[in-house]
Amino acid sequence: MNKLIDYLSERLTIVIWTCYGFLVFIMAYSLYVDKSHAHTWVEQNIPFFWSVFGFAAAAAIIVIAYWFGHSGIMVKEDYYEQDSSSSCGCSKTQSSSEHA
Amino acid sequence: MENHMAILPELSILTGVAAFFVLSLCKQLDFNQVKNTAVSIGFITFIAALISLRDEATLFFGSYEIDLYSQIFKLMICFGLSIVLVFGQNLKDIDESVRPEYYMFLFLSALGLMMLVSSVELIAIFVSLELSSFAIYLLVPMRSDQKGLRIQMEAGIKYILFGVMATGFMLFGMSYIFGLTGSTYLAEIMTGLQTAPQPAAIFAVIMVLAGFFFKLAVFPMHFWVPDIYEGASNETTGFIATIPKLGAVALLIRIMTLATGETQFLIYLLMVLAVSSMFYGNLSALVQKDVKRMLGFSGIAHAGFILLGLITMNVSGYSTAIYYISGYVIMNLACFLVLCSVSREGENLAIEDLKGLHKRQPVLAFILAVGLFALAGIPPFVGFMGKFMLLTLTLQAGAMSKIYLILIILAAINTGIAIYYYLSVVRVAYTTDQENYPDVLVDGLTKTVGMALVLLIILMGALPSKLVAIADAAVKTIM
Amino acid sequence: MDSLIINEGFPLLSFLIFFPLAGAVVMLFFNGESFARWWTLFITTITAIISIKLVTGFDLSTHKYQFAEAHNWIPQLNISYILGVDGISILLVMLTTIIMPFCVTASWKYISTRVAQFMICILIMETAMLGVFMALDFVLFYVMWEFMLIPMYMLIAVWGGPRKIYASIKFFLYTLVGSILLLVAIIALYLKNGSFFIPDMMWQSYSLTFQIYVFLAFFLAFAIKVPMFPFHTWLPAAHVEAPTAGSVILASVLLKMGTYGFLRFCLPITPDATFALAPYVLWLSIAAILYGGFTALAQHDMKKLIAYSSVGHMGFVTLGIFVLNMQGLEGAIIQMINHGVTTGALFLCVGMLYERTHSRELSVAAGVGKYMPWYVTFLAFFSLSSFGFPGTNSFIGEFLILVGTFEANIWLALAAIPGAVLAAAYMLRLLQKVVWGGTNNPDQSYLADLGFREIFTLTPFLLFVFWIGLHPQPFIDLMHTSVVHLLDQLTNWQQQQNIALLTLR
Amino acid sequence: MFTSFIHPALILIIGALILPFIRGPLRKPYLFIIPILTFAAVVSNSSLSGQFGTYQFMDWQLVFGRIDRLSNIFVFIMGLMAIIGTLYGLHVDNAKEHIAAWFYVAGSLGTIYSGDYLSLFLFWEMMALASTFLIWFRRGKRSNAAGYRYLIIHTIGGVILLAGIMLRYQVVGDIEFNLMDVKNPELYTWLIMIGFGLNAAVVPLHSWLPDAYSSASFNGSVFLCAFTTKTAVYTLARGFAGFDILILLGVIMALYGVIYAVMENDIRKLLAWSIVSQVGYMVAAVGIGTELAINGASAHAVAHILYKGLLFMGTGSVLYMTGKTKFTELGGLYSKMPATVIFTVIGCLSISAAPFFAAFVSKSMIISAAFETHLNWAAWLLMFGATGTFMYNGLKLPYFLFFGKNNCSRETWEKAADPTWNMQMAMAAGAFLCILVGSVPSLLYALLPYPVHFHPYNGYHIAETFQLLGFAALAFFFLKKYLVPEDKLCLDMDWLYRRGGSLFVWVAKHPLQWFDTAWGEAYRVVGLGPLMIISRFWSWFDWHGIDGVVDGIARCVRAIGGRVRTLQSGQIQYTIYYAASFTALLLIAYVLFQLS
Repeated sequence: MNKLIDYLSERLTIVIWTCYGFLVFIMAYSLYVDKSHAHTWVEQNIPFFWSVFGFAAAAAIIVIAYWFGHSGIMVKEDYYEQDSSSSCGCSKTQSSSEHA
Repeated sequence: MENHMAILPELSILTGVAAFFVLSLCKQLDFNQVKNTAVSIGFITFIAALISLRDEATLFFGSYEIDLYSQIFKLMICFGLSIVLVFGQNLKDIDESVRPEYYMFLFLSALGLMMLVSSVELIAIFVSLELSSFAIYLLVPMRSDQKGLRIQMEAGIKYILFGVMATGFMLFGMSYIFGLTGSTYLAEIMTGLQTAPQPAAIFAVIMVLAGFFFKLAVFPMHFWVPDIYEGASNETTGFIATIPKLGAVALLIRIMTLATGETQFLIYLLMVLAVSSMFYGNLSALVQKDVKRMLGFSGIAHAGFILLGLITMNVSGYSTAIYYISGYVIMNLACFLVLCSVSREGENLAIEDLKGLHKRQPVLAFILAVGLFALAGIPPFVGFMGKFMLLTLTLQAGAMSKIYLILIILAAINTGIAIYYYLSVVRVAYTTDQENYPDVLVDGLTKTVGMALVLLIILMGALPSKLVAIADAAVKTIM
Repeated sequence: MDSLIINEGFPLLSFLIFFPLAGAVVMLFFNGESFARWWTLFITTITAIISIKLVTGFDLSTHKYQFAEAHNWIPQLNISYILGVDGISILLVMLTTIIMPFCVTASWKYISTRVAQFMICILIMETAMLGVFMALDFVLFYVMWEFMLIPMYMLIAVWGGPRKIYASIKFFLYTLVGSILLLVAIIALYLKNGSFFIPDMMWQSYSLTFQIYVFLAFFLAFAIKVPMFPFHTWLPAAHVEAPTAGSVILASVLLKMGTYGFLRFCLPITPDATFALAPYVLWLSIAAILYGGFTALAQHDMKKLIAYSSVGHMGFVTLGIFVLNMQGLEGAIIQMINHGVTTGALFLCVGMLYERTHSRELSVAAGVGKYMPWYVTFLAFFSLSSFGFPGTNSFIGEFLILVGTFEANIWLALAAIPGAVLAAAYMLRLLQKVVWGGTNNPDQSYLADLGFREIFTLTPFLLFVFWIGLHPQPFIDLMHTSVVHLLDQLTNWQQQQNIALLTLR
Repeated sequence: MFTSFIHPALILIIGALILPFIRGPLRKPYLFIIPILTFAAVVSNSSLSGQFGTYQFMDWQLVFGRIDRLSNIFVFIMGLMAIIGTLYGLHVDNAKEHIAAWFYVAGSLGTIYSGDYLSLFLFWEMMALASTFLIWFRRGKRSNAAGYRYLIIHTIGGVILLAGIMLRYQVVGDIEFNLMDVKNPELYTWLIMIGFGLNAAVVPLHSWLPDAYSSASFNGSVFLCAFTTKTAVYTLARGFAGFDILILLGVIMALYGVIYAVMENDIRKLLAWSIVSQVGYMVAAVGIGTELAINGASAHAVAHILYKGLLFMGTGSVLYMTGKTKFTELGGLYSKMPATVIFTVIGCLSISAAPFFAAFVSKSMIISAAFETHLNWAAWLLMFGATGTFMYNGLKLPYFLFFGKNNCSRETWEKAADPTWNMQMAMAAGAFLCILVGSVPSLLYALLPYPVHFHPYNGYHIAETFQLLGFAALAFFFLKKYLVPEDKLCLDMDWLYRRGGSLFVWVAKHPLQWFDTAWGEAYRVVGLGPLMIISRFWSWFDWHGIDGVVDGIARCVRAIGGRVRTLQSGQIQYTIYYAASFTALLLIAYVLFQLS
């Protein structure tokens, strides 16, 4: 399996283009599949709806998460470590209460 | 003839007195013999008292009544006396040269008390009372002067002064009574006082009572107690603290029976006295260092309890008072037995001196603990039963009126206060381990007597009904 | 007297009371150390075994006092020697007799000095405690009630910890002063109806004010014994200083006397006062529950922690008693037993650790779990039971009590619930600390795990923890009839009062 | 096949109690046989239906075995998971861990089978406690603390639940556990719902979950991820189906979990967050409450247990082999642990609802249930979440963990390898089941509580999914530099500031941080910080306040004694003075007495 992965990673461009091809194929296919199972108007009448939705949603999530994270949460990552070591619930309060 | 056998105990003790008078005359003496004679005479008298317990007679022109009442008290007096003799046998603090005299006066005073409980005529009462008192006045200064402070002298003087004052009160009262009723016989006085003009009659009774309050150490006639207890030698204190109080109670009851008619004020007075003695005694006992002083104050408090019995002014109340005083005597004897044995040269004991007693002499520690817990009124000892009955009967006599309720609540609170100082002595005796204190050596006789006392304390506490019944019968004979 | 079922033949109760005393007397004369141990163990075990006959012979169908004995004692004051057990007292009697042998085994090594005297005290304690639970004459009750102070005082003052003097005297004074007014109340009751026979005093029509006074007198005495907030401060002192056996006896039996007193005297003798004052007592119990929880959480001395937890648990008991309904009362009685078993066991655990580390500090005990697996296993179970973990005994008790409380007053119940959380908090804190500890555990490697004797001591407690926890029915059956009777009486009484009021209008 | 009811929890408990005495070579077979037996019991029970194991407890009727289709499917999957989990931890020699795990499983089985609140509560608490031990067994300060917090929270939850139960008992008068009247809820309904919801990690009661699961031992978390939340889902489905507040909560959970999972750096925390989000789907489904929705919830629970277990096993193996759980300390491991990679990737595909993998057949049920009840907003948001799920779980996790940049330190790299045989077998089993369920949904649907008329495999659905996933992937590869940890953090911040959004950031930052940490904080300090302070105050008050008064009284009495003693000066003149004055008083009193 390692070999397979290495083999692919050597021919990265080809892999990428195949993927693009696949996506295009899917979009094309989605035009012709019967939409009887679709629930809502947008699905039926907007072409490539799910592609757009997927891309948009993913992008949105990444972006949201991104500024969300960098608006301080990421910084907070090691805050947890410090925090859970310092205000380590019981053991801290106990130790202090023993000195009390 | 057989009715002269009725005064067998008096006679035997009188012979004792005589014997020691003789002994005091001869030069070199074997003090062991003196001791043994004393102890044996004590026991003989006790047996004599036992024998003549059921006798009844009236002697000396009706001024001397031998009945259950008097005999009970005599029995107790002899009992107490012999106990004192046992634990005080090697009079540590009495100069050897005066020991015969010491014993003589001891017996003399006991004799006086015995006569006291039998006398039913004012003069007789007065004479016998003084007989016992003067003997004691002499006993107090007989203590050998160790520290050179002559505290025993001071004590003796004080005792005499106070005693004389008390006697003064009493005589005053007696003269009133004679003036009111024209008789010195209690029986006639009882009838006479009913018709007597009221304030005077009560006043007279109170005056006479005051004389005996002094003996019983009731507030405010108690001031002599701590100093005398401290000043006199341990054995003497053991005697003073117990036996005269028997006589005092006996007479107090006799006098109370005289008080008839409008007695409300008398009762209120007794209430005040009772409560104040309790509080005074207990509170000041809280802070004592010297064991004897402490016991003295506690004695004041107990006197207050006995007054509760008098307040009821009925048979069961009086009989309970008797029960209580006998219990008190026994408890106190137990404590003094321990004190006398623990103090080596008969010096006064501070509470600290009892440290680690449980190691140095377990038996004594046990006796002391029981005695103190009993005094504190913890069941199942006699102290509790006595207190309990007194409280019950008092409230009963007062028909649960508010003032009586308050009275017994105060009394009950006092038991709470008292606990503390008794407990602190037990604590010292039991919980501290003092290595540097030497062991205490006690002879077997004292130990056995002590254990006997403990047994008595427990039995009287657990099964009081018989005793109370007898006391009832006794009291009935004089009312 | 018709409320007694006189027991002809062998006087079982008297035997149970006086057999230990006799054993103590024997030890006055033979007081070799090992003899004292074995002898006391023997005596207590015999007592326990014989006491089982009480349960087997117990008639579940009647509320009357069974195995009763009645003799005159002091006819002058109409005081008599009357014993008897009913559904309320039998469980406590059994608790006492069964716990005592384990107190002896628990102090086997712990007590090394003055063993004989210690054992004498233990035996006298047993006599007094049994006497309190069996006495049906008020004087007898009071005698036993007070008498118990002496040996307990000795236990603390002689074999206690560093501050034993303070603790013991405090214990003695506090309880004695508390019960003084009880004595007065007893006398007053006697004068009202001419006998000290307890059942005769019940359900008499005393005036309300009189009842209130009597109730307050009772309350002071019993609340101090329970101990109810704010009369509880003698408890931590005494518990901390007492030797293990002393703590166990204190926690398991002595505290129950207070609640037993409430059940036996306050409710039947002064019903009106009970109805009038119950709300205050209830809120006092709530206060006790929360207060005990908080203070326990702050302790770092294990014994003190458990002592305060008892304040909380006993708060539950009083809560259950004074909601005055079936679940409440049964829960309260069950909870008395539970507390006896669980807290007793916890004190044993602490004692066993103390024998090894000679400290009760939580920090010193930190992280023994690694070296004493058996020990922490037991400790864990008892802690769980202590904060009422489902499946253990305390859960049944607290659950019943809470159900009862809900019926009485929802707010009360809601106020009581945080107590449960607090209980969990401090018990888990204890457990977590002892089992795992923090990073800075002291070196515990020198510790030896429990020996056979200790396991033998703890196992029965565990047995009861789960027995009551999983199948409480037999215990409830024992008490049921009496509780029902008590409640019926109460309700009848209330109705009568209402009728009386109506007629007055 | 026996026809009598055997409580599987009983088997586990007894097994756990015997376990310590089975040592040496017997240990492993024994470990394996007990879960098998349990599962067998479950299967045999599934042939029954009705109420079994009823027991009269005081005046309550306890039902230990309430068997119907809803309970069946849950116990079924739980039993299965017990086998896989035990297999996974088979080589762990510490008996305590297995005991705890088994008690935990027993607790959840018991909860699901119980038909009354009392026994439910009993097993509920058992579950909470046992799981705490699973956390504690990882040892170390952090785990102790986490476990302690975990237990405190669950105790509180339990107390709330108990309160609700009692309240309900007061009102309704029985303790049967059935569907509540969710249309007009009472106070007790809310209390019980909160009690259940806390275990289901309903936002905002969720913070215990990532906190605890990321600190559990490597096989502990495999158990943890399966049972607590799903049991809670069952209880909700049983008691609160159609309680519409749950829809909102569910959706919030789904999205909230996604956002945090995407940001997360700790792989097991990432999975923990994804539990929150996935359970969100089920809660939402329960809230919708139609037959399809309940089916969806159950199906998704099954699927979720399978792939989440698988994922935790994968990450667990990484943790077990390398001791690391951070992307920033791992990466590029595919060459070192190929088997793990394969299994984990299968798990990833399953969770991201790729066709022929587990979630594909279950998640879609929930979403279409939402559409069919015209809750389009919910449906869209859930779809949105689904994309996110694929984002972090289908792409981020495998990419940064196994491929992508290699951040391994040298010893990490050397330690990294495929784990022991039993762990691999367990993962293989999990992977197999994931694919099986995904490819042959009828097997799963057959178990569902209600008859199923739902066919996931139709052209449109497949196309839809492929588009979704494909373009999400596209977006991922375009924007993945925004997902890479570390790197140009500061610079980007500067960039943001330069865009003058600093104010906005400031505003956003504080509430957001607060929002994330507040609950966690709240839990951390619950019963500890303030509680300890209050406690210390009270114990101080106890000694100085109350006790001070008591001792004060005693001292005061003693002081009075000291005063009184001074009367006894021993000087006779004073004495006479006192006595005389007292007598005078008496006389006056007497006179007054006479006058009055």
